[in-house]
Amino acid sequence: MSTAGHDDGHAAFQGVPGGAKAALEAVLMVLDQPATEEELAAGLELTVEEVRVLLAELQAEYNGYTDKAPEREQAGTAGLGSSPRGFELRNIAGGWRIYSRAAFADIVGKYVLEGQTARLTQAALETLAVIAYRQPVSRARVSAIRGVNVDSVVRTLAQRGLIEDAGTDPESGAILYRTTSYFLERMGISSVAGLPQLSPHLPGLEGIAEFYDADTM
Amino acid sequence: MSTAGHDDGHAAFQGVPGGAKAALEAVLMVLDQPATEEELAAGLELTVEEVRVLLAELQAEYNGYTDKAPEREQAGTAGLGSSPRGFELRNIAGGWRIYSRAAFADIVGKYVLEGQTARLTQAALETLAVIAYRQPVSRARVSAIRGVNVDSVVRTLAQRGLIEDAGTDPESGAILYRTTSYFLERMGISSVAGLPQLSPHLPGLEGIAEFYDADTM
Amino acid sequence: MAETKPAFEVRLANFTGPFDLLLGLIAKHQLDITEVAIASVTDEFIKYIRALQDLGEEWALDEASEFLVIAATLLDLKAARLLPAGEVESDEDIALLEARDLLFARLLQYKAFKQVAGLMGETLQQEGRRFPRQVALEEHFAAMLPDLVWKHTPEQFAALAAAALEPKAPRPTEVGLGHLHGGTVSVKEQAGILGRRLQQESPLTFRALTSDAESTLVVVARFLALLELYRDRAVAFDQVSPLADLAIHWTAGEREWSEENVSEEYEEQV
Repeated sequence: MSTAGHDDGHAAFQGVPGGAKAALEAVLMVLDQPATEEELAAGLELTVEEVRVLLAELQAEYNGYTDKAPEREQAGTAGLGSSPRGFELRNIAGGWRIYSRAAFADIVGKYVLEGQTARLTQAALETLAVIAYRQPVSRARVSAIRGVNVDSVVRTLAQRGLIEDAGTDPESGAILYRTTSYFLERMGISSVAGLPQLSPHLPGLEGIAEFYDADTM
Repeated sequence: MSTAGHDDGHAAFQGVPGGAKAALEAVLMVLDQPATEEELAAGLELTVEEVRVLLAELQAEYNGYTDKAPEREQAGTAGLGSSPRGFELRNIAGGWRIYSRAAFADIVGKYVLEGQTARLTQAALETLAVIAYRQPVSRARVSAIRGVNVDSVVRTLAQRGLIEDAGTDPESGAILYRTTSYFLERMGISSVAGLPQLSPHLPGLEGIAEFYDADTM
Repeated sequence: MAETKPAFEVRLANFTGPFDLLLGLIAKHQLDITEVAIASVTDEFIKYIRALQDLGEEWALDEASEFLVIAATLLDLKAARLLPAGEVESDEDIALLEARDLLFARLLQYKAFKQVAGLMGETLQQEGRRFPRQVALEEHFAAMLPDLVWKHTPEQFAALAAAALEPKAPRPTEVGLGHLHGGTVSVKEQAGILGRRLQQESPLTFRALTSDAESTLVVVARFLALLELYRDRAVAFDQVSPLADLAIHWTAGEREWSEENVSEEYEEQV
């Protein structure tokens, strides 16, 4: 758990206080999008496994120690070491990135206008949900599920970077859409597999699939 | 020096672990532009003096404790509390901002430059073209014209010094962008008025794409 | 969500589509979606469509038509329920049962998406309380970026701008008909047949207008054709009561309408 252990053998950090962990932290400071463990490892000339351990350590530090190192617990009462920091390190959309802690949203929101996007309308949310669960999917199919034309909503979602073009359907030539990594970031999940299950919301599902497929208009 | 002391009387932090110091830290972590003590105090609803004390505490924490609280010194040998973090809090020309620690400049620099090209992507070029001919213009408008989210491309163009902030739209409050004198210099023209008139059938379009990689940054 | 509101007040603008409206009505009557008492929601559904049409132009035909399709299905189902039990023997009855199951399946599916959309909305809002660190590159790093390669003339740049600014023609919503094989039926052609027939004799019922249809496809094409005619204000619909036959009146003059009016999107054969 000692940071010093990571210093050995890596010329770039040798003798620099904080060592590999601090170096990783320094890199995290300049990211403008989530970085994968592989990217971080390559940049720092560490193994992916080493980076993973360091990331977990940083994440725990930022969240405040509560379990290990009893002597820290004592020191912690004075502030550092036990109470969480104002920011957190999260693994989202396949990469790691620093975020301000949600508890301070109201205060941070006074300073940061960017990224504070307007709420999506019900129509936009439903369209986004269908695309997220059925991707890649054409507008026609989304329309069929929602029962209304979705052209303008799809355009808005694309402009907001939540969905993108995913090529065309070989059969119909229709443009297919999928969600973006920005969507994953906004949802706080690392992949679409992290979306809540759709099936519990489908009671009496037996037989629906055949109707569904018959229903591509 | 205890963080808990800052909790009292400030509704926004009450009961939030880390209190006022963590709130300040949250703001500093996502601030793009350096903020003055007065600006920080106003948003956090603290006095300037309180903010100053907290800033000093944070700065000391980031730099690693070496002087006070002997029990931390002991704990510090295990890593946290004594060794400096990978970032530092700096006051430059009256404004505070968190930077990556100078000691790691080589590693961070290498990471930042990795994969950077001297060329603009097609997406960046098109966005620049729209801004040049529609300036001053908001990102939302450019997004609507291009049909995709342009946030990260706009950041790249600004970083490259090709576009800049041109104030806010009085109606929507959105940031407007315009091209810079560096852009004019690269274009070899003396003013925006020197840009050629738009005509849909200008020759030369065919060949332009091959200068630029289609891949995105 | 509408389901949780004690006093259910319908404001059409609140509904994002026909399924949403149906779900709202079902919730209002506290019905189990799988055993919808068709009769109790059909009339209301029709009523809302009327109100919706009264709202005028803001509803595009393709939206209204989806409402109409569902209304027609509901009406058929309601009619079927009036049949004495146990008499589901004919092909028509079986088709009705299939239509019902299809409608329920689509409704259930929509309901599931509506629910997860609600969850997604909550997640997006919660996640919106975290702000990513996204700061400009520190100056000394920005200065290290390789010099920009700039290879094009102002003319080339202008051409690029022209292309980027050119309004992109919205690709029409494709109607996936790849799964439909068999004979081709043209909506335009059917519109012409209906137009000529209605100009000779009006009103005619939909039943009469489709009595000679040799296949379901032709019935569908004529239904679509009627919607087209309706949009062009060439016909009006009249129904004495929700269960009565649908009467179609010709309202355009003799030469005011021709099948050429039928929009491009139907030119391709159904």
